[in-house]
Amino acid sequence: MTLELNRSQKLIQKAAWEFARGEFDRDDLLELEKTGKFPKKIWKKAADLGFIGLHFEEKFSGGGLGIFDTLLTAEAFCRKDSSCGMAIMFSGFTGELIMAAGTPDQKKQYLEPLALGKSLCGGAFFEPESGYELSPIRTHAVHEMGTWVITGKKTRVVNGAGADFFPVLCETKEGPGLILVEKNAPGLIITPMGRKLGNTMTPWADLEFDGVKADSNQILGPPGKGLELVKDFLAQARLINAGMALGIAQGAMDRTLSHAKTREQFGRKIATFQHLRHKIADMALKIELARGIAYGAAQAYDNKNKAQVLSAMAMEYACEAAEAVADEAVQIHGGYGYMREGEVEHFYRDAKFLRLFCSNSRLRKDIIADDTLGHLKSANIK
Amino acid sequence: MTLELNRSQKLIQKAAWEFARGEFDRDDLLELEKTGKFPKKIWKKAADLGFIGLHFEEKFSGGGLGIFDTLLTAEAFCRKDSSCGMAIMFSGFTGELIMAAGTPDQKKQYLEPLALGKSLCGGAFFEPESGYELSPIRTHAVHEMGTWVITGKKTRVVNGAGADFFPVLCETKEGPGLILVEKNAPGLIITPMGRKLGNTMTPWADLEFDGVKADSNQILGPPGKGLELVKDFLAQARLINAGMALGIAQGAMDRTLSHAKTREQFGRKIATFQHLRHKIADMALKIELARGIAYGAAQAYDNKNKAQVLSAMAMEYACEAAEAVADEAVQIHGGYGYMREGEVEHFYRDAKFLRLFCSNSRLRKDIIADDTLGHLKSANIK
Amino acid sequence: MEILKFTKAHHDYRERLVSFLAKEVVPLIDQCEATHITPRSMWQAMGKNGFLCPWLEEKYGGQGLDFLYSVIVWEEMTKIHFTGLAAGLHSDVVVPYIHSFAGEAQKRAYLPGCASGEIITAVAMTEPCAGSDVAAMETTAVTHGDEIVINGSKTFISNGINCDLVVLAARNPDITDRHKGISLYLVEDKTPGFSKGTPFEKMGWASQDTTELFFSDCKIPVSHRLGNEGDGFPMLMQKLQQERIVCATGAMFAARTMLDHTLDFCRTRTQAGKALSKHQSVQFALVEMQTEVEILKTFAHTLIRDHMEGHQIIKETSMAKYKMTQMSKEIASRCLDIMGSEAALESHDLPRMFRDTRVTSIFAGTNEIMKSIIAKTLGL
Amino acid sequence: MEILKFTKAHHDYRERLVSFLAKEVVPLIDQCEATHITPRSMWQAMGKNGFLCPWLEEKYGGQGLDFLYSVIVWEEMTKIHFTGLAAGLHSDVVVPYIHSFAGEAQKRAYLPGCASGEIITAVAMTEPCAGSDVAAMETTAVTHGDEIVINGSKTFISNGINCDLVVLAARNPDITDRHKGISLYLVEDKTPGFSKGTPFEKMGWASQDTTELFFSDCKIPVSHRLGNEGDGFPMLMQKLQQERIVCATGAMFAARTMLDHTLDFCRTRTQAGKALSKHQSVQFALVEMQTEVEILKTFAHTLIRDHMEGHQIIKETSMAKYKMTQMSKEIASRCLDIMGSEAALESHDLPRMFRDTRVTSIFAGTNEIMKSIIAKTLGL
Repeated sequence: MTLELNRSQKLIQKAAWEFARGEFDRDDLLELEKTGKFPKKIWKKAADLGFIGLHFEEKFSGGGLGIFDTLLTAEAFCRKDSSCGMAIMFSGFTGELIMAAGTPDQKKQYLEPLALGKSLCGGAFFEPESGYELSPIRTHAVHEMGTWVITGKKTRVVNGAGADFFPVLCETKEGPGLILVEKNAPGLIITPMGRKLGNTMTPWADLEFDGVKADSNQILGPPGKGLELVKDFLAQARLINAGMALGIAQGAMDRTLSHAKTREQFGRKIATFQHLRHKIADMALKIELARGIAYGAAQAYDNKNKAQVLSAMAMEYACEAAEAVADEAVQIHGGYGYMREGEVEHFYRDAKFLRLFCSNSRLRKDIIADDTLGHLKSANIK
Repeated sequence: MTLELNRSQKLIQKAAWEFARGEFDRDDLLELEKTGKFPKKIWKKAADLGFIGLHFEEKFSGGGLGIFDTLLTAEAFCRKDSSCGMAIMFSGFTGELIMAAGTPDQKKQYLEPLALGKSLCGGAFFEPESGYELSPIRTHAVHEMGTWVITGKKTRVVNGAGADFFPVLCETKEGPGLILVEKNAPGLIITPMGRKLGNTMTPWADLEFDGVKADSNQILGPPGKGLELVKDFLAQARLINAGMALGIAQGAMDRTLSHAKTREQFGRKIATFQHLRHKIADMALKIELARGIAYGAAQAYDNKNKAQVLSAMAMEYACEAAEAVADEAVQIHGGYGYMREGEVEHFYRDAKFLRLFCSNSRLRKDIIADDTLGHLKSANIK
Repeated sequence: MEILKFTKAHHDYRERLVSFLAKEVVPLIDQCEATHITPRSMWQAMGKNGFLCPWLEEKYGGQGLDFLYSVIVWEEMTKIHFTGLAAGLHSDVVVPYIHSFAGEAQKRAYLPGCASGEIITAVAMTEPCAGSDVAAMETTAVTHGDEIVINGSKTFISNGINCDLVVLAARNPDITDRHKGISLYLVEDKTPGFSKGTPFEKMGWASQDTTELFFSDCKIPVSHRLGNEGDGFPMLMQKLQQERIVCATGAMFAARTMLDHTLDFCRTRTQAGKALSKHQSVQFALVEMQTEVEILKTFAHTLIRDHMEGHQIIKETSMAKYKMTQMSKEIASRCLDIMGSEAALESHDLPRMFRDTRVTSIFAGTNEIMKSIIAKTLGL
Repeated sequence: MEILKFTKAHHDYRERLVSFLAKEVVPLIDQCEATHITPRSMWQAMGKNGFLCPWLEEKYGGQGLDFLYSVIVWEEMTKIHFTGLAAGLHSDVVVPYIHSFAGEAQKRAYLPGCASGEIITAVAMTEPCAGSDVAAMETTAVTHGDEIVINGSKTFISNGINCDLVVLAARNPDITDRHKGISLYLVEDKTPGFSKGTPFEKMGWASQDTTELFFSDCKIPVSHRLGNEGDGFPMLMQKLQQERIVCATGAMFAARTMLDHTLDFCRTRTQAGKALSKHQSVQFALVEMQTEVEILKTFAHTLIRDHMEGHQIIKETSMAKYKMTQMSKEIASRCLDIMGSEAALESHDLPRMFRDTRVTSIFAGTNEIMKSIIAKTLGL
């Protein structure tokens, strides 16, 4: 490894791996993946042991550690099972937002239950037909007599169908704001989005706000700061995504090594074929590179380097590596790799899906190019 | 950057960059590159300032620092000019071997002049028709009456046409050994190899040993250990090669950024075209990844992790990145990029050549695969 | 850049197929995907309408049409991305074994049903330990007088549940040579000792009833051997050319279908106030993919032309198989990258196509096997 | 996989060319590479032997042969990788401007010399600030009575030192429209006010006399305008199709030549006791490259066929230009990776081919321009 972990990080890594090895039952998870169910039992247990929100504030039942520690946990969980790992790690999704902008009361009410595995949060940031552009925001919130009244639509809401509350990005008089809306707020219609190519254990939803009301104090941070808050949050999410990608790659690699060393064709172990060995070398190199940039980016973030470019790079490359490694894993497994029971097929789907999570290559490259070249005007052709 | 340098490393980096900026004259170097001449003046000055052999022992005029510091110097020099940077850095080539196995007398006689810029050394390891395989060794050394008598041929001897002495890998009765041979030893025929695709300022040569004699005490390390010594040395060389590659990539990038921000086509700066911006993003990401693995591998080496796999990975990826970045640099420069005066064209050739230096992808992937899969027998098809 | 000459008759046939599929097939696909089985009635409807084995002579119940009609069927089946109704496999991979190698009595007995869809076919080569290494198969066929007794199992068999007739490869255990002991046999469904597994759960091809086949003292008459005893391996190798052309061309059609879908998506979705298709990086990605498809289409059509003319094209077929299936996989991935997670919902078309196409570089000879074959043809 | 029909006459022509090149051209290449100039006598020898403008009608001093003869010349010139004697550029890029657009008097004056090699031609479009953006050119042509006065400069002009006749694009400064003000002119060497620079030092094409051209109150007769005033831009665009086919096909031939060289190398060098070509990873790399070449060869031949038949193939030509030049560059790099640093000595063939091929994705429209054109043809 090119970046050495410190003692505490090594302990976390080991604990997360042991938890996953002990609690992630292969056959149960294949069934959950197939049916698209959230791994509730494992989630509860992970929260009990403190694996959810390792980087949340200790005061609110978080671990008080860094994003790096959460990334290591994501890696270990996804290595054991990509789908379950993703679902468990997304159970803390948006906690960073509440940490960054929440009042103590809000943190007590919303952050703590996340860390304790008592609720899920659905980030309602994106709108139909806008891809992953955050603006323009067509969902409006009007302040009327001490109450926010929200009208509009959100889509691709992570955890949407299982969440207890939603930070909703709304246009307000003061600019973009984030308002916390409870799942049973009148006028809120939650429609599950159905099965996805990957990350099947996390239930996404479409939300419709038909004059939904929220108390004045449900605003998260100052109105007008909503966009910046979400952007910062997404940068952190990308680091955790990079950890997931790393785990997916490593998990696919583990299975491939064990397959290659046991499977025989043409009278010899397939691991003795030079072409296959070089594929394995390519995979190992990709994983090493992904780990280097993911760990480095997380460390930089925890060291107060909040530049978005490293997290965009880390997610971009780790996802690229995960997809390539999982793809080769399927290929090397042959027909068995295409079967559900071969496991690597869902690693492959999860890798592909993760690459599209809350951004895409185009958007991440825009971030990197802006950082490298400066923000020149009119980056598109006439 | 994903791996933070310490204060001393930052100082070295800065000093090397300032030296290159001050001493590397663009037009002089274009001429030297064209005519294939070693940059003697710059070499002398670099040695005077201590840039040659930063990681050699202080006792013998080295810098007493690590490979990492030499890698940083290679990066800075090659960033300013790939061809000159490579030639200067190769002027310390094989010093590592003498450090590892030399007696104090040998170090005084051979290592110190290298560090002082008073001599060049030509590593005579490879033989005609064997590619970069180190064995079988067809050059034989026989011990007769207190003298080694050497017969055989070596090729692709780095610095060969300008070197004052050569560590020669020979088969002896005790197994592979390294014998130090002076350039004017009777029976030694040195034939310059002519112009190469890249690294044109380093003069390579073919050597023929027709009963060349060397004193008993000219053996470097114990007979029988030659192969291991050369392998260890090449692992270190790969780290320095990775630094060169990094510098080539960064130098090509520097020129591309400045071109893209000034060149106009279709009425606008070309840096505003999205396609070009995304190319720049890809280049920036590749450089970041290369830097991560190169720095990480050098740090690991200096921290006594002598596993060959990281240095193989670092060279493999950094060279891949350098070639890709230099290629895009040529493309983005358009017709000018193809002209000698555009500079990037020799960065591109140097990147390609470096990738073939003392190994190739196949060999490096073998090292990585062996480390990942274990050394299984019969890695080739029947 | 026209290579193949499609006539008005071809065009009319295609039109009929397209409207048949839209009306009678497409509405049922989701159900087939969910249940991992495709109703026999759909096969029969395909047969009744002349979309199975169009090349088969009229005397065997076919229409005696040229090979391009088969190509039309693959192309249109690919456009609706429905793997359960594996017409290409049945019509152009399995039935040709019977047509080429069976005795006249067997041909008269089976071929009309193959064309009508009453008889669904499968070919059984692969075994758990004999994947790329086909000749490692362990299923045995032992002759006792007029009977052949089969023991062993096969896996990853497409049409495995629906099949009425299996072309089975098995070995004579008395012959030690890996290749010379293999023969091909016809085994009917319901033959005692022959049983089927349950459909595999797979990444894709969910409507395809892929399964295992088991043979336990399964007895068939000697007349059910195809061709001469011991000729099985060369027969397989001979027929693999057409099978690989089916796979390669299908993968190319799949790539084009995915790309067409993506072009439509990019023209209608906006980002930052303009159509995705107006963003330069999206345009270039689409252009690169379109170029791949166009170039490989030309190669596929040339390959089909040469195949129809009876040329020896093992090298080119292997190149096509590896390159087109790889392209298809890559295009699936890139299309999703461009469209983003909205298109990764299973309610869209792309996820199924992404999942379906991934197997094409594995089956009918992995791409690594293709490369080994090409290396041989190059004399390496 | 034959697309183009080469007859015995074609074959004989190729044979004659091959032996001519081996005897009269190849021995001189190294000298030309070193001096950055190719002797005019070599052009004349080419012409005398019928290897320039084979397509030109006999009445203009040509042979009236079909386009395949030109293709044969590109292919054989590529095999000896000699860029100085840019026969494709002269015969199939520049001379066609004169043939298509010049008045009969000019045609009679110049074309026989073009075929005999007495007149070497060049086309001058690019300027320092007008590369991909051709229409941004600033060289002016102003009509004064019977004369046209030219001022400005051109750069990166192939055959720039040797050229006797230049097809020059220049703009009427009175017309503001970027495209409508451009016309094409014929400028003879030695015309007062016309001067040439020195050969550029380039990565490759070292034997090619690429240089700048300068025009300072250079006066030519009005009759030296090609076609109508203001039609220059569409004329350039029309002729670019064939230019790009020359480039694309040449790049494909170059790739094949490099690969053939590498195959030979790998068959004769050993590593770890066996031929490099017996190492699986080498085999697969060779196979992958051979597959690329084979597929693009089919595309190139189909493109040439359609071009000969007069089809509109802007999209396919742009695809070919970008894809084949990219492949050629990649194959150059991969071949070196396989062979290692021994093959990177300039005494071997690969370094020159590696250096030469790198420009093909830049000139005659960069690959980025190609992608933009394709995007337009796709309606994006």
